Order: sequence, then structure tokens, then C-alpha cells
Amino acid sequence: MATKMDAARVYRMMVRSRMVEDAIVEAWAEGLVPGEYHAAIGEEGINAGIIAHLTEHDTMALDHRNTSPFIMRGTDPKALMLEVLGSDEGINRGMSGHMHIFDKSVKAGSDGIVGSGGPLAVGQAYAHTRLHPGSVAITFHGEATMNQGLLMESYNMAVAWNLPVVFVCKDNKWGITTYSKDVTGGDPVSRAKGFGLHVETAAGHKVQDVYAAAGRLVERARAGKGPGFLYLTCHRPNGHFEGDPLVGLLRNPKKQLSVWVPELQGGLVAEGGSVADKAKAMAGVGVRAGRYTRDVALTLRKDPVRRGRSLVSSSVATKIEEQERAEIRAAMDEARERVGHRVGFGVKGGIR
Amino acid sequence: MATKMDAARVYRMMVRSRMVEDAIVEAWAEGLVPGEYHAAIGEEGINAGIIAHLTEHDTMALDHRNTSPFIMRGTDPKALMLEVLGSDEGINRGMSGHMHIFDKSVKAGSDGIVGSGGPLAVGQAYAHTRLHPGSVAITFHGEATMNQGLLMESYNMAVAWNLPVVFVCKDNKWGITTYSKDVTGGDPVSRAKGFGLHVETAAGHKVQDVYAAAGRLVERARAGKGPGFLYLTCHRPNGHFEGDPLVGLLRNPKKQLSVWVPELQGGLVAEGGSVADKAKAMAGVGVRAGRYTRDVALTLRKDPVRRGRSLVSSSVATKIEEQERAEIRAAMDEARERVGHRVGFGVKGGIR
Amino acid sequence: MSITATTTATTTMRYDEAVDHALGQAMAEDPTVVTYGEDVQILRRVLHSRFGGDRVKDTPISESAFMYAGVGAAMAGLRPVVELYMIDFATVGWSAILNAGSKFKDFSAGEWKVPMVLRAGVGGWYSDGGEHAQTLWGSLASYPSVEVVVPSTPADAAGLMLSAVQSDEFTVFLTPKLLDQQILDYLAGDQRDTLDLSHIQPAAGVRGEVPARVEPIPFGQAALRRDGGDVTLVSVGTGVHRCLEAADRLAADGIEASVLDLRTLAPLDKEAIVEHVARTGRVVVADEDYVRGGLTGEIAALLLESDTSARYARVAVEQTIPFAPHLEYAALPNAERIAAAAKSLA
Amino acid sequence: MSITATTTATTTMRYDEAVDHALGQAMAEDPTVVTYGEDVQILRRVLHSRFGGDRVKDTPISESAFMYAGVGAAMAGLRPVVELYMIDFATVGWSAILNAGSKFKDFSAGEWKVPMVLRAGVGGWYSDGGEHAQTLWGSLASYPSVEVVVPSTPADAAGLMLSAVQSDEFTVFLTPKLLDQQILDYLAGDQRDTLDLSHIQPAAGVRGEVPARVEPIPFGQAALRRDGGDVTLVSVGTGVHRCLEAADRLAADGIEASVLDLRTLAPLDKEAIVEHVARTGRVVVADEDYVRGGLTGEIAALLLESDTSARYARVAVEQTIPFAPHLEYAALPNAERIAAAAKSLA
Ligand SMILES: Cc1ncc(C[n+]2csc(CCOP(=O)(O)OP(=O)(O)O)c2C)c(N)n1
Ligand SMILES: Cc1ncc(C[n+]2csc(CCOP(=O)(O)OP(=O)(O)O)c2C)c(N)n1
Ligand SMILES: [Mg+2]
Ligand SMILES: [Mg+2]
Repeated sequence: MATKMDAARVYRMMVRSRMVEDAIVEAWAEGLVPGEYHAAIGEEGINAGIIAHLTEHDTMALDHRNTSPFIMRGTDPKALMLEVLGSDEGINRGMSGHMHIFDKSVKAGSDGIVGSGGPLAVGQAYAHTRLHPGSVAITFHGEATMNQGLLMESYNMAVAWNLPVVFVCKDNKWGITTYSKDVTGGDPVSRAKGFGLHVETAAGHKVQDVYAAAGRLVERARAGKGPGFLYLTCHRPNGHFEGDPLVGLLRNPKKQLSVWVPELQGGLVAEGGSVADKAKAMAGVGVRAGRYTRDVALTLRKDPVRRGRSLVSSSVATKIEEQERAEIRAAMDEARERVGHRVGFGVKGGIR
Repeated sequence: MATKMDAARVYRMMVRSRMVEDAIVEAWAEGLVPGEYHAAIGEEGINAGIIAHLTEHDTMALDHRNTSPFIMRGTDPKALMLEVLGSDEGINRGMSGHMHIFDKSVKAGSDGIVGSGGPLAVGQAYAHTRLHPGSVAITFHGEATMNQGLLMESYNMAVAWNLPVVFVCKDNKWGITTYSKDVTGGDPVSRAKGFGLHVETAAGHKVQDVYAAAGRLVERARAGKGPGFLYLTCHRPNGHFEGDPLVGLLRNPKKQLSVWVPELQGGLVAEGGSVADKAKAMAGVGVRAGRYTRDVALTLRKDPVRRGRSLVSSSVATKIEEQERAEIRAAMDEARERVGHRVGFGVKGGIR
Repeated sequence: MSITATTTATTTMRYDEAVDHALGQAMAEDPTVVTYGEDVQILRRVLHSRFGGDRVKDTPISESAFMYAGVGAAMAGLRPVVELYMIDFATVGWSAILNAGSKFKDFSAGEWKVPMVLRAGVGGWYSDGGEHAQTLWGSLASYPSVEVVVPSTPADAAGLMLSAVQSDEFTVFLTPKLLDQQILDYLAGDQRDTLDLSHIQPAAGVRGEVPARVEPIPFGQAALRRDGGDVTLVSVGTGVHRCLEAADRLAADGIEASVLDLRTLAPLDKEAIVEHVARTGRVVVADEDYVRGGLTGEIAALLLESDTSARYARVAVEQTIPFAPHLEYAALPNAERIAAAAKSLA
Repeated sequence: MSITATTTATTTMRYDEAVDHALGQAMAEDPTVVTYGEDVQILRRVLHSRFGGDRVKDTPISESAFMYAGVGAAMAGLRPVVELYMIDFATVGWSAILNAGSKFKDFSAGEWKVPMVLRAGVGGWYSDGGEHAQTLWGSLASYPSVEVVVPSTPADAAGLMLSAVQSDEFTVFLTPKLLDQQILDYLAGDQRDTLDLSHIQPAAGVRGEVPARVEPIPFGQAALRRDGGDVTLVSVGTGVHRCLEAADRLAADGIEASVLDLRTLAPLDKEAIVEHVARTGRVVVADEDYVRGGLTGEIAALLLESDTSARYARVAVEQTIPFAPHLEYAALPNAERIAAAAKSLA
């Protein structure tokens, strides 16, 4: 698949994804999205660079940051929004919600058990070898999920059965509030190689690099040469999920600290525990906050969508943005209208 | 722990273990051992070379080939035999049986869920760091078990928490009837390194080499330098368990083939399935049998106990053998007596 | 035994042969049916030699991944029969059953089916120790959108396996190891003639007539294995045979027992249960699962909900299953315990 | 609410604060008590700042390994409190609970105890989707040698946590997420003031008086939360509050309900159940677990076994739990469903 990347198409995918997620994030802040919402904002370069390679029978096993890949693959934005907003007119009739969306029409499903996409893709790939040879199964996971045993098992199984799977590792350095290096032995690439996986790497905010690296792995897989591991760096400007308390600490330190400081002081002065341990613990929280601040700063420089814009002419970019904005706005307006402008989401709060 | 190996002690451990297992295998063949029995015959060099390093607070998390490490660590042979023979006077009052023996007095437990010893040892090691610094946790597993996710998770956890664990991988090439290479990506050593584990290797039938390699890892772990992975080759002359049909195929081909051949022919002539697939399948069974024959032949040349004998003078060896034989024989005689010479183990068959 | 008479030609088969016979028939008819699991190329060697290594595959010891992969394969167009030695081992990857097999169809609002079969040995009686002897079918049957099948005879094993493969739902097909001569020989017997489990094995469960051409047996239809007016003994799997033994003992004491074989735990044939219990006015539920969280409680609830007045007793597993044969026998729902429970209601 | 009056000084606390308060007390008194899990250095930041990172540890996302490690640590001398975000996630490593936590003491014939606590969030009502909303306590309570605790108030949460840590048994300590303001804020709230769950949260479960010095509350002792002669409503956790709401509605219709909070599912306070049901002659079991395999069936069996004649109904989860708030509310045992069930017995 030494095909050249269609920059306009890829930029459109990224813009569309970002706009859908921005609209959902806005609705979330207004209390219209029940439960958790994990944006893939910052991962658009990864998703577009890979999904641009997919053809009819290819399948995707997605994780909790699934809105972006669904939208890029062709899921109807309004149907997805309705689902995420808690309507029973959503794509899954209100049964799934953001974390477990299934869209058979684009051959993609998502799951909230971290790592499960790995073995699900292994099964899909096995089916492809029998039903649609030449098709691939793609699965996405974060770097912290690489410590989940069922995912590691699936690396092995894909190699042992020589299956057309591409495992996409999106390394944003964090698993919720935990810095992944603090709880991980070795590094993702050596670990993947230890399973005999063929590895490619790229910087996730450079969509053209992702496209090239993904192309090599997808091509290998289609040719029956076995699974691949695509290691990509990225950032999560919105934190783990909307409302991430660490992000809150940065954006609205006063509010957050007014809660945390007395709590932590309570711990410090309470009986039990050595002074040295307490000092270390406080320093640990400090280190975490410091790392976090640094990462968020980096994020702004590494926006894949902004970078992707430079790959097309400014007039093309503007046209794409206008078209997408109009469609996505209309979709969200309609979705909001259908669920009503409720505040909160308790059933007594005005749910239709 | 650059201490010299006490060859007489190590040889005694190996002889004792072998004699206990020979006695159990004999009882098994007579129908006196209910259920499955997995001998560690062929692994004595591994077990002795490692266990010789252990001190008071060290713990062991054992797998299904646990008789040998229990005996070497000091478990009472008669109490173990009674348990394995299905008596309620056994070491665990008949509650555990061979696969799940626990002996708190030697700080060792075993488990029949493959791989669970890994995370159990991680927990033990964490406890050691707080309660008995300088102590280690040892866990044993086969090469096929390296595809079990919970074991892989435990490799990572031991590295991330920098715990005093030694993971012992006993590679006998087979997981029951499956040739491990056929279902494994990469190789055990690269996989372990991919987790950041410190690796040592040795040929398991050479107890002095095992002792040296184990010593290096145990010493590192005691010094707080983190976990190790000890990769050792070995053989399983008795097959996966007593009564292994593949071993039966070699030892008593007539009996086994009289069952298998008509069965397989039945499959070959039945409708459905392509001729090419059938031919490949038959060839696959042939390859498996061939590999198996080769491995069993090798086994005889690589008996760790016979080799260990050459490390001590012949008179010392003879004395050890006589002492151990007397004790083990007496223990088994007593155990047999207590359970009665029943045939079969159905409850109607004369169980006390 | 009142198994419905058929006119088709039959062959005598072992329980395990009957399962593979039906699976072979399904594989011959539908190329999307595949089977895989640990050591299946040896365990299912007849199917392997018939359909080849691409449809009968050995897996690594990675239950979690390969059960999840079954869900993935099923949603991508195959009908995989994923095999486990024992259901106890499924717990290393239970999420594949609970959070994927049971849920993905529902998450997709019914649009995306999971036509997978999970096949696994269950149960004890042969001294394999407490984590190789469980049934766990009570938990399995509690999850929404899961079918749970426990055949008690070779003929049922064949017909229910065919239905399981043809079903578009996620189905757990559980085979009592005590009835499966192949696995008993494999685990603990083949090379020693000294071993004799026959006195503890129910002959009618181990071997029986099976139609040469298997017909699917619908789920949710209990079978009355013995008819008696004094008490109804309800069970599945090996338990059905233990109930039949108990019924013999009771008959000797002048108590006539009905024995109801549920065959599938989900769907559950509530009508049959209520009907027979109402008729006899007494019921003993014999369940080779833990006493809490299983069939025994469910039947009690059904009776109370339907205002069926009956005297009730249950015989199930109340402790970790011991290894030693005599302790294990005492801990499982044996015929003596069942008969005693029935008498306690007299 | 008839919680036993105490003379000790109390403070008003959130449910989650009460748990940590008790755990902190235990950690201060016993250096072998440790706690670990994903993100606990942030979630348990007060304990972390108090006892340091060696006793309050972050884990990798490896539930299977770190639950098994808890068993290993407990048998090697610690009293670990192993924390999971939600019990749903435990299923990726369920074997650690079923095959280790529940069994190792029994395998060792009682000689080697497993004094571990598994602490996990349970339940729904806040739209987290069907695999982030389960309770699974029915299955857990079915395993031999496992204690299962589900506190419904801050005071109970503290006293029962202290008992859990002090217990030499393997204990599963389940905290309904709807009562745990910290986790609700963390998962879906903190940064938006637009979110308001208060109308669906039972105030008495979220906040309450907790003794400054926590005393252990013994397991297996149900608490009567309301006394009424017409019907007994039995539940645990959030369900207790739903029963209290239902009792208010019923009172408006002239039906007086007792509300029995079981507090621990294993051990189960059978005497209290039988006593109160016998007294009122009617019972509704409200259970935020699947309808099969759980508490509802167990109570039915207890009633039949004890020849307690009573009219019975159950309200539980009969499907995969939907995400959309109104669908989720309808699928869970809400006060309307409980009241309707009670009336159906009238
Ligand atoms: C089995 C399981 N354990 C824990 C969680 C909770 N959880 C959801 S996302 C997440 C972190 C994942 O981190 P990473 O893989 O790096 O992906 P990222 O969120 O950074 O994209 C965790 C722990 C879960 N959903 N499933
Ligand atoms: C979770 C689980 N799956 C499967 C089994 C069945 N089983 C027991 S031993 C074994 C093979 C282990 O092979 P290996 O790790 O190489 O050890 P070996 O037996 O060769 O010493 C298997 C599959 C089990 N006990 N537990
Ligand atoms: Mg991450
Ligand atoms: Mg091996």
C-alpha cells in the first residue's frame, strides 16, 4: 500500500472528528452527557493516519476513546451524539452509551474493559482469514493498558496464529492519574518485540508519518505476513476524561486546591505513619503535578489537527472546515433538541 | 551468595525427591492415587539448584509439579503421600490433593491454575520487603504458562515495584500435548527481557549450573536490586501427567493405536473437509509424535539425578541413596497401609 | 427413562463422541463453524483429521484472550466453538463471558449477534480437587443474554450441541466430566487398568443411543426422566442420574419420585418445574453447584412467585470441594443425600 | 432509622471518607495493613499523605495479578486492602477471588488464612453503562469461605471496614458508587457544576455521623431500618434506601413496611430474615444484582426451608443495564418497582 496519502481526505477526517468531540465536550460541560466521557482529542493524527488505509471488510476493535475512530470510519454523528447524550433514539437505543458503542454498518465496536480490543481483534482477524482474506483487524489501546494480561495474551496469539491484526498503541504517558513509567517494566516497543511482533513507530501528531508507518503494517498483514504493533506518541489535553481532577488542578487551581490541601494536611498531621514517609508522599504528589503541567504545555504545540492543516492549501482547509462545521453543528443542535435541555441527568431532572 | 554448592546436600535433595515421586508414580499405576498426578521427574536439578539457596523466611509459590520442591524444602514425605493418596490424614486432611498442597511450615503453597504462582510470589515478595527484608519469593512455571496473562502481568508488577521475586521458567518444550513453539510468539528469554526482567539461563539437568545462575538472581533480589527470570531447559520423561496418552503411544503403541487409528480413519473418510486439510492434519499428528519420540529419547541422556551423582564420591552417593530409600520406603509403606490397598477410588470401592 | 422415541437410525456412542458427532455434522454443513482451544487437535482428533488444522486449532494457554477472540470471531462472521478443559479455568478470563459474550448483543440493541459456543467440562466425582471440580453454572445462568446448556445423556449432548451451534446467541455448553469417558481417561486413567470409576459413573450418561443424523433439541424444554407422584427431584447433568439413583432407593421405601431433567438452565423451563412440583407437592432440587447463587434458590423463588405450595428441600455443594474421594463424594449431591432430603419432606 | 445509639463522639462524613477513616485507623494501629490499587495514591490521597507510598501503592492496570498478589501478601503476613474501581473489572481476574481467595484456606485445611480485603465500587444509577454498573455480589456470596459486605451508610461503612480489615477471612467489601460522592465527582462530575445527582442519591447513605473512634461492627447482623407490620422489604446497599423510599410511598397508601438492611451477604443473618418475614407475612426482596443467582432466590429458599409461610416478590435486575438514564432507572430496583411489588402482595 505504497499509495500516497490523500491529504484533503485525511484532514477532513480529523476536522470532523475534532468538531464532533468539541461539541460533545461542550454538551458534557453543560451537564447533558451522562456519565464518563473520554475524548480522543489529541489522537486525531493517529486515527486518521490508520483509518485512511481501511477497506470494506476491515474491522476495528476500539477502546474508551472511540468517538473519533467511529466518526472517521463513517458512523452517523447525530446517531452517535444521541447515544452519548442518553437518548433512546441513539445509535444503540440508549443501551451502550459512549463507552460501549457498536456500529455494525462500519464493522466497529468499542468496549470499556481496557485491553479487550486486542483479543477481539484477534478473533476478527481469524474470521477474516477464512471469510475475507486480505482484510485486517485494527485495535487501539493506550500504553497503560499494555499491563493488562488479556491484551498481552492477544499479542502472543496473533503472532502464533500469524493473523492480520494491527495493534495500535497510543502512548500519552498516563493511565488516568498514574504516570505509566512508574508502573511499567521495560518499554512498550521492547515488550512488543518480545512477543515477536513486527513494530513500527511514529509521532502521533504527524498524520503523514502515522499514515506511512500504518501503511507498512497494514500491507504486511494483508499479505499474510502477520501482525504488527504500531507505537505512536500523543497527548491528552483534556486529561483522562472530562472533569479530570488533575486537569482541574491546572485550569482552576483555586477550586481544586481548596479541597485537596486541607485533605492532605489532615493526612499529614494525623497520627500513624513516619514523617519521612509523609514527606515522600507529598513530594510524590508534587512530582505528578509537575509532570502533568509539562505534558499539557507540550500538548498545545503538538495538535495533530492544526499540523494537518498545513498539508492542504488554506482554501481547501477552510472549505472543509466550513462544510464539516455546518453538518456537525446541525447534528448536535438536533440531538440536543431531542434530549431536551435538561440540567443534570437524574431521572427526576426532566428526562424525556 | 557466592557460596560453594554443597554437592552432597544437593544430591540428597534430588535423590529424595526422585524416590518420593517414583513411589507415588508406582502407587498411581496401581490405582491408589486418585485424579491427576504431574511428576517433576526430570526437574530435580532445577529444584535442588534453586532451593539450596533458600533461607528461613523465603517463600515459594509452586505449580502442578510441586512434590519435588515441597520435599526438597522439608515437607514431611508421609504427610504429603497420604494427601496425594486421598487420605483425610494427609498434610491438608484430604482437602487439597496433589495439585493444591499447602505447607505453612515450609512457607510454600501450590496451585493448579497455571501461572498463578507468579502474582502470588509478587504478593509474598511485597510482604517480605515490609516484614522480612532480604527474603525472596520463588515461583516456578513451565514455558507454556508464559502465555497466561496473569503471569505476564506479574512480571511487570515485580519489575515496576522492584520486588525480590525469582521467576523460574522450566522449559520442557511441551504444554500437555501442544508443542509450545507452535503457539508462542518470540521466545521466553526475549519476552522476559521485554518486561525489564534480569535474565539468567542454565541447562536444568546440570544442577551446579542451575545453582550458580540461581545464586546470582537470589543475591540480586535479596540486595533489593529487583526481580529475576531464570530460564532453564529440562525434560518430562513421564509426559504431562501419569497416563499421558502420548507417552502411552510410545510405551504401549499397540494399545493406544488400536484406539486412535480407527478414530482418525473415521475422520478421514467422513464427509466434509477438504482432502488437503485432512492430509495436513494427519501430517500434523505425525510431526507431533515424531518430536515427542525425539524428546523422550533425549530425556534419558539428561537425567539430572544421575548427573548429580557424579558430583559426589560414589561412597557418599551410595550412603545417601540407602538412607533416603529406607525412609521413603517406610513412609510409602505406612501411607499405603493407612489408605488400604483399594483398587480404583470410587467411594464404593472400599475407601476407608 | 422416557426419552422421546425416534424413528431415525441410531448408534451407540460415548457422551463425548456424541458431542463431537453433532459438532462434526455442523462443521460439515456450515464452513463458518470452527473449533479451537488448548490441545483440541489431540482432544478433537477426529474432527481435526476431518476438517484440518485451520478449523480445529490449538491455542496457547490464554483463556482470557481466546474466549474474547471467540466473541470477536463470532461478530465477524464465524460460529466458533471455543473449548476449555474445565469451566474453572474460564475464571482467569471471566470478563469475556460476562462483559462481552453476555453484553455485546445488548449493547448493540440486538443488532449485532454473538453466535459463539463456549464448551467446557464441569463438575467433580473423580478427585481432581476443588478448583478442578466446580460447575459455576448458577453464575453463568444469572447473566442476561446467555444460554446455558447441561446435557445429561449422549443423545441430549448431540441434539443440544447442534442447537448450540445453530443458535445466534452466546451459548455456554457444559459437559459433566464424569459422563465424559474421554476426558476421564485422558486426565487420570488411560494407562492404568487399575482405575475403576464405573461404580460411580452413571451408565446411561456415559454411553447411549444417538441418532446417526442429529436433530437439534430446542432449549428450555425439560425432560421427565421418571414419573412418580410423591415428590419431584429436579436437576441437570450428573445430578439427573443421582436423582434417578435416589428415586430407586425411595421406591424401595415406597416413595414414588418424578425426576425432571432441566437440560438447559437458561432458558429455564419454568412451566415444567411448576407443573410437576404442583402435581407432587414436594420438591428436592439437587444441584452440583454451590448452594447459594444457583438453581436451588431460583426454583424456590419460582415456586413462591407462582404461589405453588410445596414442601421444598435442596441438596447442593456447601463447601470447597475436597480432593479425597470419600470427602468429595460426601460434599457433592449424592444419591444418599438426595434420598434423605426427599424423605425429610415426607 | 434505628441505628443503635452510641455515646462516642461523632463527626459528619461522606461515605467514602468514612471508609478511609476506618482504614486509616486500622493502618495507624497495625503496620501490616497496606492498601493498593489503580490510582490509589490520588484516590486515597489522605492515606497516602499519612502513611506514605510504601503502604499506599499505585498498581499497573493488572487486576488479575494484583488481586492474586493480595492473596500472596496476606498469606505472607500482611493485611492488604486491595482496591478496584469497580467489581466489573474484577472479572478480568475472577480466578483470584474464586480459586485463590475463596479456596486457599480450605485447601490448607484451615491452617493458612487469607486475611485480605478486596474493596470495590458496585452498582449503577449514574449512567456508566452495563459493564460499569454491576454488583455481582450474588456470585461472590455463593463462593465458600468468602465474606461479602455491602454497607449502606457512612457509619456502617466505617464499622464494617474495620471488621473487614481485622477479619482473618478473605473479605469482599463493596461500596455502592451512588453513595460514594468522591467517585461520582471523580468519574463524572467535579469540573461541572451543571451535574446534579442529588435527587437520585439517598442523602442518608451519602453523608452521616461516624464515630471519631471507629468500633468494629460484627458481620452477619442485619439492621432493621424501619419498622412496620404489613410487609418486610429486604435489601443491601443502595437498595436499602430505595426500600425506605418505597416504604414512604406505601405508608401514604396505608401500608406499613419494615426495612431490613442485611449489611453483609455472607454471612447472612438468616434468623433476622425469617423472623421479620414471619412477623409481617409478606416480603419483597430488592436486589441491585441480576435476578437469577442472587439474594432473591436465596431468601426464597430460606423461607421454604424454614417453613415460613409468606407472600413473596422480588425486584432485581432482569437485563443488561442500559446506559441512558431513564432506561437505567427503569431497569434497576427503584422505589416505584419495590412499592408496586409490595402492593401486589397486599
Ligand atoms: C479492566 C479495567 N480496569 C480498569 C479500567 C479503568 N480504566 C479505564 S481507562 C484506564 C486507563 C487507560 O490508560 P491507557 O491505556 O494509557 O489509555 P488512555 O486512557 O491514556 O488513552 C483505566 C485504568 C477499565 N476500564 N477496565
Ligand atoms: C488456567 C489454566 N488453564 C489450563 C490449565 C490446564 N493445564 C495444566 S498444566 C498445563 C500445561 C502447562 O504447560 P507448561 O507451563 O509448559 O508446564 P509443564 O506442564 O510442561 O511443566 C495446562 C494447559 C490449568 N491448569 N489452568
Ligand atoms: Mg495512556
Ligand atoms: Mg512445558
